[in-house]
Amino acid sequence: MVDPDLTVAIAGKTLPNPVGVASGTFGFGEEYEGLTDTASLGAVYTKAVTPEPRAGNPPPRLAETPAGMINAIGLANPGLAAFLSEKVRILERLPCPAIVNVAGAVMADYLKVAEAMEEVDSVWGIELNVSCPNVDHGGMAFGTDPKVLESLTYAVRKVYSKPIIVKLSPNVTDIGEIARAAESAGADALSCINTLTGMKVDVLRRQPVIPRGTGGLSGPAIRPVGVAAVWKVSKAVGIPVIGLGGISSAEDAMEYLLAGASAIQVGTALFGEPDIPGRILGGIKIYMVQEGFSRIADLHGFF
Amino acid sequence: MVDPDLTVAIAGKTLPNPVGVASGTFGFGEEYEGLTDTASLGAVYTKAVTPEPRAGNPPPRLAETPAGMINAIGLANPGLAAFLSEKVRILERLPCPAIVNVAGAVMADYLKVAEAMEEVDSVWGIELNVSCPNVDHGGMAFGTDPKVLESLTYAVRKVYSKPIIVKLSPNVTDIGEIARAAESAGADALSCINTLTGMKVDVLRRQPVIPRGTGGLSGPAIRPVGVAAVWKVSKAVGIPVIGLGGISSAEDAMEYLLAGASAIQVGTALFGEPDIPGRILGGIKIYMVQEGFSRIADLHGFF
Amino acid sequence: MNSGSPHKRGKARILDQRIIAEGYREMKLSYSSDSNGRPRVRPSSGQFFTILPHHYPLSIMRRPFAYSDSDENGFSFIYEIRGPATRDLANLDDGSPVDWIGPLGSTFPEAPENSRPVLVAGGIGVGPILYLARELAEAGAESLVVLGARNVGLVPRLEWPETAEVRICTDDGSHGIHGTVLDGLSNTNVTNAAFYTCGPHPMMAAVHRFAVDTDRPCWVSMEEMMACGVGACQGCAIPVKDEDDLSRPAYKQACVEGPIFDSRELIW
Amino acid sequence: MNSGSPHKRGKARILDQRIIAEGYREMKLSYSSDSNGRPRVRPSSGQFFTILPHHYPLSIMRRPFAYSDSDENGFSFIYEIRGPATRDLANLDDGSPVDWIGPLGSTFPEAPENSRPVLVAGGIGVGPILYLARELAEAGAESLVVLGARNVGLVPRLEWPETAEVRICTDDGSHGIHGTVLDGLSNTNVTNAAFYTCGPHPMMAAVHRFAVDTDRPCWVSMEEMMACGVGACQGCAIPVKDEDDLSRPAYKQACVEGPIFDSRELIW
Ligand SMILES: Cc1cc2nc3c(=O)[nH]c(=O)nc-3n(C[C@H](O)[C@H](O)[C@H](O)COP(=O)(O)OP(=O)(O)OC[C@H]3O[C@@H](n4cnc5c(N)ncnc54)[C@H](O)[C@@H]3O)c2cc1C
Ligand SMILES: Cc1cc2nc3c(=O)[nH]c(=O)nc-3n(C[C@H](O)[C@H](O)[C@H](O)COP(=O)(O)OP(=O)(O)OC[C@H]3O[C@@H](n4cnc5c(N)ncnc54)[C@H](O)[C@@H]3O)c2cc1C
Ligand SMILES: Cc1cc2nc3c(=O)[nH]c(=O)nc-3n(C[C@H](O)[C@H](O)[C@H](O)COP(=O)(O)O)c2cc1C
Ligand SMILES: Cc1cc2nc3c(=O)[nH]c(=O)nc-3n(C[C@H](O)[C@H](O)[C@H](O)COP(=O)(O)O)c2cc1C
Ligand code: FES
Ligand code: FES
Repeated sequence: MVDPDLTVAIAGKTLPNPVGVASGTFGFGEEYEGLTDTASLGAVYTKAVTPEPRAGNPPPRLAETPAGMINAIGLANPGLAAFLSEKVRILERLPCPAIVNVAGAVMADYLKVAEAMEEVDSVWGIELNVSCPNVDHGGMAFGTDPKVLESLTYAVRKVYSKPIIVKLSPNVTDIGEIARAAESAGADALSCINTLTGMKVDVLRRQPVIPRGTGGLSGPAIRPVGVAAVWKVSKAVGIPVIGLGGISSAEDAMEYLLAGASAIQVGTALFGEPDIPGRILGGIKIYMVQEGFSRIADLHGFF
Repeated sequence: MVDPDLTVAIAGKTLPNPVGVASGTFGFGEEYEGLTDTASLGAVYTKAVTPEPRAGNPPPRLAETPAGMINAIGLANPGLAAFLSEKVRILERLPCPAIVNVAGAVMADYLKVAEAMEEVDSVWGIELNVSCPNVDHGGMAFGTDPKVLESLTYAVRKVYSKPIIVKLSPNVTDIGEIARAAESAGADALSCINTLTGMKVDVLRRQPVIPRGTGGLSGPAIRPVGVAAVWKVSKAVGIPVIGLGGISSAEDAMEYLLAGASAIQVGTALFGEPDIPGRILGGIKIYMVQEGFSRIADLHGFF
Repeated sequence: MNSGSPHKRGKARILDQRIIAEGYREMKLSYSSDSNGRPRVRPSSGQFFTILPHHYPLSIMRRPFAYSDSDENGFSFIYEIRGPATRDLANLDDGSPVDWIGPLGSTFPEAPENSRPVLVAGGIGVGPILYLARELAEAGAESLVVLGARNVGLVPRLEWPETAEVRICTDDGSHGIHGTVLDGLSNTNVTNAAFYTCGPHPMMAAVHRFAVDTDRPCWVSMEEMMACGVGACQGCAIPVKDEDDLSRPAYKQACVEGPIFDSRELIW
Repeated sequence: MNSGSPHKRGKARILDQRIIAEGYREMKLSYSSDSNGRPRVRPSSGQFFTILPHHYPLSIMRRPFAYSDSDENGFSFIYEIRGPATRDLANLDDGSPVDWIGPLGSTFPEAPENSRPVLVAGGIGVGPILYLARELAEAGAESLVVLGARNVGLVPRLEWPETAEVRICTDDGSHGIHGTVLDGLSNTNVTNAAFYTCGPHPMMAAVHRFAVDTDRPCWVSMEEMMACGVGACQGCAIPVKDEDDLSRPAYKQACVEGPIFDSRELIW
């Protein structure tokens, strides 16, 4: 039995395997040292980078919900300058591809970060976060209006030559329309989904747990929404789709791959089991061997 | 200590208490006989009624997901004629208000059912299901386009004089906009949320569990999405909002009431614990007494 | 609370459970002594109950199981360990409480006069068939029981009533008759048989066709995903023939119109 | 896997747990014998570990607890039963496995020379304070321990080292000094005190103010909701003073920059 080919092709480049770790849940790649093996990862998607440093939202930033959690980090990050001076070094040492999650309040923000990334060899590609529901100017408008997204993607395309992944929000009426807009403007791949808008109320304090009211819901609870979104998006576009949302086992990952994803990301599940990506990859391999698949790309198209 | 006033006012009529049972999960009011006490319910929202009988979707229609489930019933119901000849008798005997959930493929369907309901004394009001994601013509377009919803609500308003509740879908970019459209066209109240679009894949069969692909996700998993939606909608409109989605305890119900709901509905949680509505009502009462509230309407407006 | 309805919800305690085949267990439960812990009517064979999964609400749906026995003190069932709820069941200590709703659904109908009940079971279908054999024995009726299993390890070790003739068939011939339940039925005079079957869908379909070919009545116990178990959610649709209009699908509810159906009603 | 990092994940078994006050328990765990079941470095006082909730993934977030003791064979902690994860802990049998990640976070710093450690604890803060008192005793240092509780039922029954002078204060006067921990500090010469405090936020704020007023150093152990516990998620923000720009908020991460902070760094 030949080992299955686990590589994933995006815009002429390849990821070594389909199991990446999601933006915002894996820092800049070194925080889980000793707890997970970055050499087994398909990619590290970094925490969002904005041009200026951001302190983030006031606490509490986290709340637990049934089989899920709400976060409102607020794109806390050291900013582009500190990223270049401090974080790039970490990415260089990573034994797997590093994809930088790019965010901003206005188009110029995205362009500024993307331009800077063009110069950084250790960055495999970028992921445009146009779907963060947790800041007032977190790019959410970019992710909900196809025309706005199209012009953003188009502008970034002009300044960035390596793979551009556009990360889609599930909080829209027609995710296929948004996906087509990103594709037509030159995106190389789409990742979906970002978090759902959610709220938890502290009934004794009579206030939302998260000071700003709503936050982003992630975890197993949202998996069916993510799988449905990936299915719709993969039918709407021709470029690869990277699935995420609530993946915590190889079976969950297989749901996404069969629904149309070419790769996946693990987010919230890392908090519980930091070494889960390696075990998910192992499970995918076993599935492929047992079911007779030799390439990841052969896993979709059944429905 | 005076007992708190639990009544809920909608369009000049009152519901005896805020805890209803959600459409599609409580049949036509008699199925749970012996398992739950309908006399303690604030309202029974019936399964959707369409003009013609509907057989519904092929099985499997149900799938379990983390802290939730997917259904694709497909509006299976006996149709208007059988409703009038067989089900109205059951509603007449109910010791609580009966609200008929109305669905259809085109506007004329809604009007036909609404007109018929106008004549039925035992029907307290109607709930327009403009948000069912599980049939190809299940009113979803009515629930995602504010203009279409406005004209539908307006047309129903002309033929129906008792309370009209419009049930909103969470699968939209801006639920506040949809809510305002329904209000401006004369809706007396809004209920939210209906199910989220979700998919589960059978990884060994390599097919979606639900033959038509996607279905509606309900249960505790979606509660944060429902609470956020109710909060947004109650800020967007002046009419009462009825909250639902994942309520399975008094604390869950309180989250909705504090977030802006004037009443709530229990759906999926009935399947596990058919007598949970009475216990939720008991818990709300205790909260009100302990925290010094005398009226349900005083529970919201804190944030 | 209206108590015109036969079903109710209660708690029972696990008296004991034992392994009866690889991955299969028989669990005995006893009602609590107060009337609230007991069903309103005694369950009959073919009927089922639902339990609240131990991991509720991570597992949100109740799980249906057919009775394999029942008396005034409690009831039994046979289950296969398949997923979260049954794994939890297998790990519960004796004495643990189980939240049940029952009895639910239709019962196996009586066999037509002068006919001989032929009971055919496989896999998780053995529980209700065992109960039916017991009821028949109580009523003084003889029966033929044909059990199918893939191999000897999956043959359930159970005590069948003396009035039942039990034939065991294994796909690999490791026990009893080498072959399927249909092989178990060959060399049988079926001119007065009344078939009752519960088990994997292909097995029931084969028994149905055999009954049609031999012009004998056949009742089957259908499984479908259930949410409410009481007819409220329309989740448990079983495709049936619509006498009025054969062009469109018609469905019956497995939970209240079944789980026991006349096999000729169904679309196979 | 790189093992430059001090923290790792392992399984430990519950050796034993006992009730030390109303709703409070002390749990002792032992590492499994293989090196994989042990931490890389011995945890110090102030540090914490996280456990995977028994009901994972219904409860999706790991739960942090401070060490109350630790040696090469295992560790202990003191916990209050509050919600799903701690309720599950209380119901676990001895011998049950617990999935831990540790040691995490910063440690209580050494007291400046010639100062006398004054340890102030309330509620769930007693665990790390007990550990610190033990470490100080091991190092041959004396300490003053001031414990606050609402009433006698909540006063933890624990064995403190002999070198620690323990004062107990209850809000209702049902045990020890009538009053708060600040009352417990009156009549104390604090000219050479070094304060260490862990407990409810208002209590720590009061100790901080007392330390500022008396111009003595003060370290506090901060609690914030944590998801990753290792600095990756930015979830555990603690508002701190930004020296450069006091107009905008600045935050530190409780999990890696804390949980122990110099109280003067924080916004109270
Ligand atoms: C009327 C009826 C009688 C049954 N009698 C028995 C019996 O006597 N012994 C026995 O072992 N099993 C019986 N089953 C099947 C039993 O319900 C499932 O084995 C059980 O629900 C599995 O739950 P799980 O969490 O262990 O596994 P899961 O992994 O959750 O499910 C495994 C399979 O069990 C079935 N199942 C799961 N949930 C439900 C549900 N809510 N409703 C219906 N089916 C479900 C599905 O086929 C599913 O694929 C019966 C089912 C029905 C409908
Ligand atoms: C650094 C640190 C050290 C701690 N040390 C102790 C200790 O020694 N003993 C002790 O009893 N408790 C300690 N706690 C608090 C402990 O984490 C909570 O009591 C526990 O998580 C409650 O979980 P639950 O499921 O029982 O209750 P829940 O109902 O889930 O939560 C109750 C409260 O516990 C806190 N909490 C819950 N989850 C988390 C989380 N993931 N991160 C942080 N806080 C959370 C919140 O304040 C929450 O309101 C510590 C917390 C931190 C941050
Ligand atoms: C704590 C936290 C922080 C996140 N930060 C970011 C971010 O900076 N950029 C981004 O695109 N997505 C961010 N996300 C979203 C995740 O990348 C992912 O899309 C989402 O959590 C769904 O996947 P999951 O259910 O596997 O976590 C964050 C999620 C969490 C839980
Ligand atoms: C089995 C099932 C059938 C449903 N049928 C209907 C329906 O006919 N009309 C409708 O408006 N909503 C229907 N719903 C949606 C529920 O009324 C409710 O909006 C949703 O399930 C969220 O609430 P919950 O999480 O409490 O179940 C159905 C839900 C379920 C689970
Ligand atoms: S399970 Fe709900 S109708 Fe049968
Ligand atoms: S808990 Fe994740 S950064 Fe502290």
